[in-house]
Amino acid sequence: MAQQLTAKEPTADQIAEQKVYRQFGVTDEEYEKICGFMGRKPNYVEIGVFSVMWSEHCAYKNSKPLLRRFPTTGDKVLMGPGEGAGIVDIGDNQAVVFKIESHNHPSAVEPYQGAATGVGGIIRDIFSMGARPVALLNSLRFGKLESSRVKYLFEHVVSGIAGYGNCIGIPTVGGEVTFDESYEGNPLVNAMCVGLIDHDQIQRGVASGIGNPVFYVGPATGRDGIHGATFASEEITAETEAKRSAVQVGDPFMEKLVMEACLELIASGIVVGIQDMGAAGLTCSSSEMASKAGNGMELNLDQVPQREVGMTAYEMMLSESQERMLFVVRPEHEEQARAIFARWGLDCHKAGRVTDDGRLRLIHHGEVVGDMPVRALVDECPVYHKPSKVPAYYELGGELDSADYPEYEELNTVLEGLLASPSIASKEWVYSQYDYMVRTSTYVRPGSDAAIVGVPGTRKALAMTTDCNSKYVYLDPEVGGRIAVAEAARNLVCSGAEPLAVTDNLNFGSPEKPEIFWQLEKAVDGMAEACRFLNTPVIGGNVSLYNENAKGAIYPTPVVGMVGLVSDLDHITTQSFRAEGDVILLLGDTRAEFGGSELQSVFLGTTEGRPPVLDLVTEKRLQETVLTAIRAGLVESAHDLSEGGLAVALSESCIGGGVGANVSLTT
Amino acid sequence: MHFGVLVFPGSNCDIDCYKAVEDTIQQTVEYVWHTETDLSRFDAVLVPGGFSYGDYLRCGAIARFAPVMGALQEFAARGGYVLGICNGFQILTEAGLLPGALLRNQSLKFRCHSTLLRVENTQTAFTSLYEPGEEIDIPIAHGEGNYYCDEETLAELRRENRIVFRYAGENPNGSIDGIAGIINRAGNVLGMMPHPERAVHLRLGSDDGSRMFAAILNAWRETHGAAVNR
Amino acid sequence: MKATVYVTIKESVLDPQGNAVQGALHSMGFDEVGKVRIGKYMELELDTDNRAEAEERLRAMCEKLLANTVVEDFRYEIA
Amino acid sequence: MKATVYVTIKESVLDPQGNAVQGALHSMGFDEVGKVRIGKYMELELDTDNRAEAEERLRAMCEKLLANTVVEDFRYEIA
Repeated sequence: MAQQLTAKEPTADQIAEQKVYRQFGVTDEEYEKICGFMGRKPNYVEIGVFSVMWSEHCAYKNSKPLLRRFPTTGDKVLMGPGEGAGIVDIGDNQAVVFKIESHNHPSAVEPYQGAATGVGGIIRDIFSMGARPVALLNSLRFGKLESSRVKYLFEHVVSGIAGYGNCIGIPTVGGEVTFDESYEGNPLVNAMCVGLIDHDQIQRGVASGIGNPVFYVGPATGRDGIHGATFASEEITAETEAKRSAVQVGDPFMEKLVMEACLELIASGIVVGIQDMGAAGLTCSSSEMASKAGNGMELNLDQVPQREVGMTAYEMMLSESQERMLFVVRPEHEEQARAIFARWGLDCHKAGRVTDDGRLRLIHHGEVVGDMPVRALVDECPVYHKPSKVPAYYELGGELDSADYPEYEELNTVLEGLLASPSIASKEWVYSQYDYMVRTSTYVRPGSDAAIVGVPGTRKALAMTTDCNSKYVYLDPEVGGRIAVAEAARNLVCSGAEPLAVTDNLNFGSPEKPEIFWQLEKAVDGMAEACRFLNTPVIGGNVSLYNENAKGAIYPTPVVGMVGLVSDLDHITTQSFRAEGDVILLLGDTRAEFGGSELQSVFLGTTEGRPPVLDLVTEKRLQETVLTAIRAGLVESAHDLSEGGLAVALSESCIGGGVGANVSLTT
Repeated sequence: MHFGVLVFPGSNCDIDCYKAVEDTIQQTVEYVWHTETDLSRFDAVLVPGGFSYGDYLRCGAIARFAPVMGALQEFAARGGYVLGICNGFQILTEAGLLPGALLRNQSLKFRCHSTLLRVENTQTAFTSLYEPGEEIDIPIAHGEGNYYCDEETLAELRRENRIVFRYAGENPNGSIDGIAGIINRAGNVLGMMPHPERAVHLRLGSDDGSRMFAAILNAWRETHGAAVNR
Repeated sequence: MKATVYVTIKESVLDPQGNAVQGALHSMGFDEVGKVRIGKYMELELDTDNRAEAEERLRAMCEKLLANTVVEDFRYEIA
Repeated sequence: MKATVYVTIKESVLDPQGNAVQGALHSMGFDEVGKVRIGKYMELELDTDNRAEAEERLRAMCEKLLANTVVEDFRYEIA
């Protein structure tokens, strides 16, 4: 086998002696395992491919044991975790496809492109399943707005999301933005996409059919984002700052062409398998497609279009150039596929073929430069059971006695202070930069509890939201995890929808720290319990670890993306008060709970104590009551109480409806 | 009546225009690919919003050279109705079918929200079903909607009453004289930044836009002797 | 042969971007900055060695596509 | 004193706009056009006559605001 010898690439022996693999995040033990699977020392492109496939971002090696605790099945779940995105039945031979993914580290380095490519990537996951993307949401977290760096990141992340979503013509209808010191230097940019599909159009990313040709479609491959995958699961340090060339650039216009062409290809029925080249580009898509079909794949890198001269096999396999797809068709359908793409001004390149030897074989300049077992790449990454330890802040922190809190006399100034805090204040400045109306199906615009998008041709609609109060999760991960799921469900119910399923984005610090792994473990337990109880299974998601900055880990932020079904358009409800004389009802118990409250952080600058209590039994009954009342036509508006409690909720409902309210508090 | 909706690579609102024609006036409507060179079978052509060719270089700068644009020039010259919406308006100015140019919003930000428009001229094929000076609620969604023309052109537009819509409330983009939509001298080519196809149903927030599509149908029927639904 | 094209907004037309950049520079303490004008700068490789013809065709490119002569001025250099 | 700043996308970074303009020029019959790269071009009036200081502060302006040094290169001339 030829050794890929270029000046800068070390040989297999040099990789072993100088432990070059460590730069790629591969540990000594993992390197030994790789040599075992390979039966020899891996060369540069092979260790590069392994390092990406065995990264946290692709293999979830630290979080996989925990992800198994989520309920992922249900009578409506047509596709659970493992494919491009999960799929849930909504009746009449239709289904909803949705997923959330993070682009945190690239956005900290280059906010516009980091956020834009985050949107581009999640859209590809949806249409690679054969679904028509119908809505986008995003969940953003930044440091304190007073810092000019935060202002810069915030402004450019928002314009990156707007730039990409508006150009590709998918409405950005909802999400959330919060500001907290803990995200200083490590912003969170989670992008969610929702699509619609008919049952018979559902695709899978599989390379089946021995000998079938494998096609590459999309722009040429460049050196952008190389090691993007491992870069995403590494901490942001002064050293990663130097990896700035690793930023990918998005082209929403190209993605619109690739999306329309792929949907046309899928509708033609000739696609055997299709998958988008996301993190780790060609490497991840080729090995996963081969693995899911139990086959191998041979790639001829000479057929891969290159944007730059003299690219090595290593660079082409790890490049994260955007807007690229890999698909498999039977040989007799090759011309038909080419014609579809040509109509959209794209040409597709036959980059390889499906093989039966279970190997990922790479050919470059006519020679085999890489030969790896697919099963080892995709299924044999070691799984780590990290130690978990209760952090000191949790042991010391206990129930707060409300007597310890100063009595606030001037309630108006308190309310104004809360309404002015960036996390609570109106986000119109943000969402008015998003085209939330294109496709003329947006029935509830951003700014309410959940966004609602109609299902064309029916009286049904989809309600969607993203939620997570990371202060609660910090103070008690299990309770906080439960609250995140319950609150997302409440937002959908208040909009007239029945919650269907969850996609989650687990944004946590370094799992190497036992206290952080404890947060991850407990949060997953809490979320899993709430998902089971509220019958909203987890159908997919994303894990982003190593979110740390100079001061340590960010708050544990398990963002919950949830979609619900509005069975009839008349059930659509918003949070705004409607008519004078309407009666306001408050459901649920009010307790003196200040732990992790906005009042605490805005006025006292602390986050301590325990989060509010959540009893899942009463929560489920509360949600069922509200939904039943809405469906019976009794409810004019409904709003759930979250950050800022009753006072802020009442204010939001008044402001939204342009009316006032007389409220008497009988304690 | 037969409607054509042009589709450039990067057009997004072609679907919305198609649906609006079907929902509001139930006429036949057909997508027209950008390589088409014959529009003679159509009575009206909609140039939809979106980001044709990614809006690279300038909004509409590249779309203007698509093959279908030659056919559109002929179609307009023969008196066919042409409605350019948002990116469509930008393409019409780049192609010289309408005067002036659309520059970047003064706020330098993309803006998407409802706007109040005042109908300044109800004697056109597109606005005959509005009351003079009526204020209608039509949403906008653009980053380059700041209409500009030189003093001379502005005077001409005013003199010939060719300013069809002005922003009644706040001017969202800095357009000269609050201009939101203008019409050509012959009265058959209208360009506007707001999206009437997004205001055709109360569930979308307003249905003021549907009367534009009805007005086009009326105008066509009047010139073709068919019934008029006044 | 390499051509460089400069496209700038006409003096008579308000340049919001130029004003915004000036404001931002002032807020960063660069008070000596007066008027700022922002335009496009394009580098084109021309596969021809006939200088005169290149110049003529470059002018046509500018007038037809690269600049919107209603609101923009252009000039070009051929290296 | 007048300064001119040129900001261009780095060679290694994808320039979709340049590709689109090249394609458009080809479709208009200008086949001799090879690679097209599009950048920004800024004219700044500087109210100072200390050339060395102006040059230094101009560099700071470019690094801090005028260019996004992650994906763009810059150069400047002081007339």
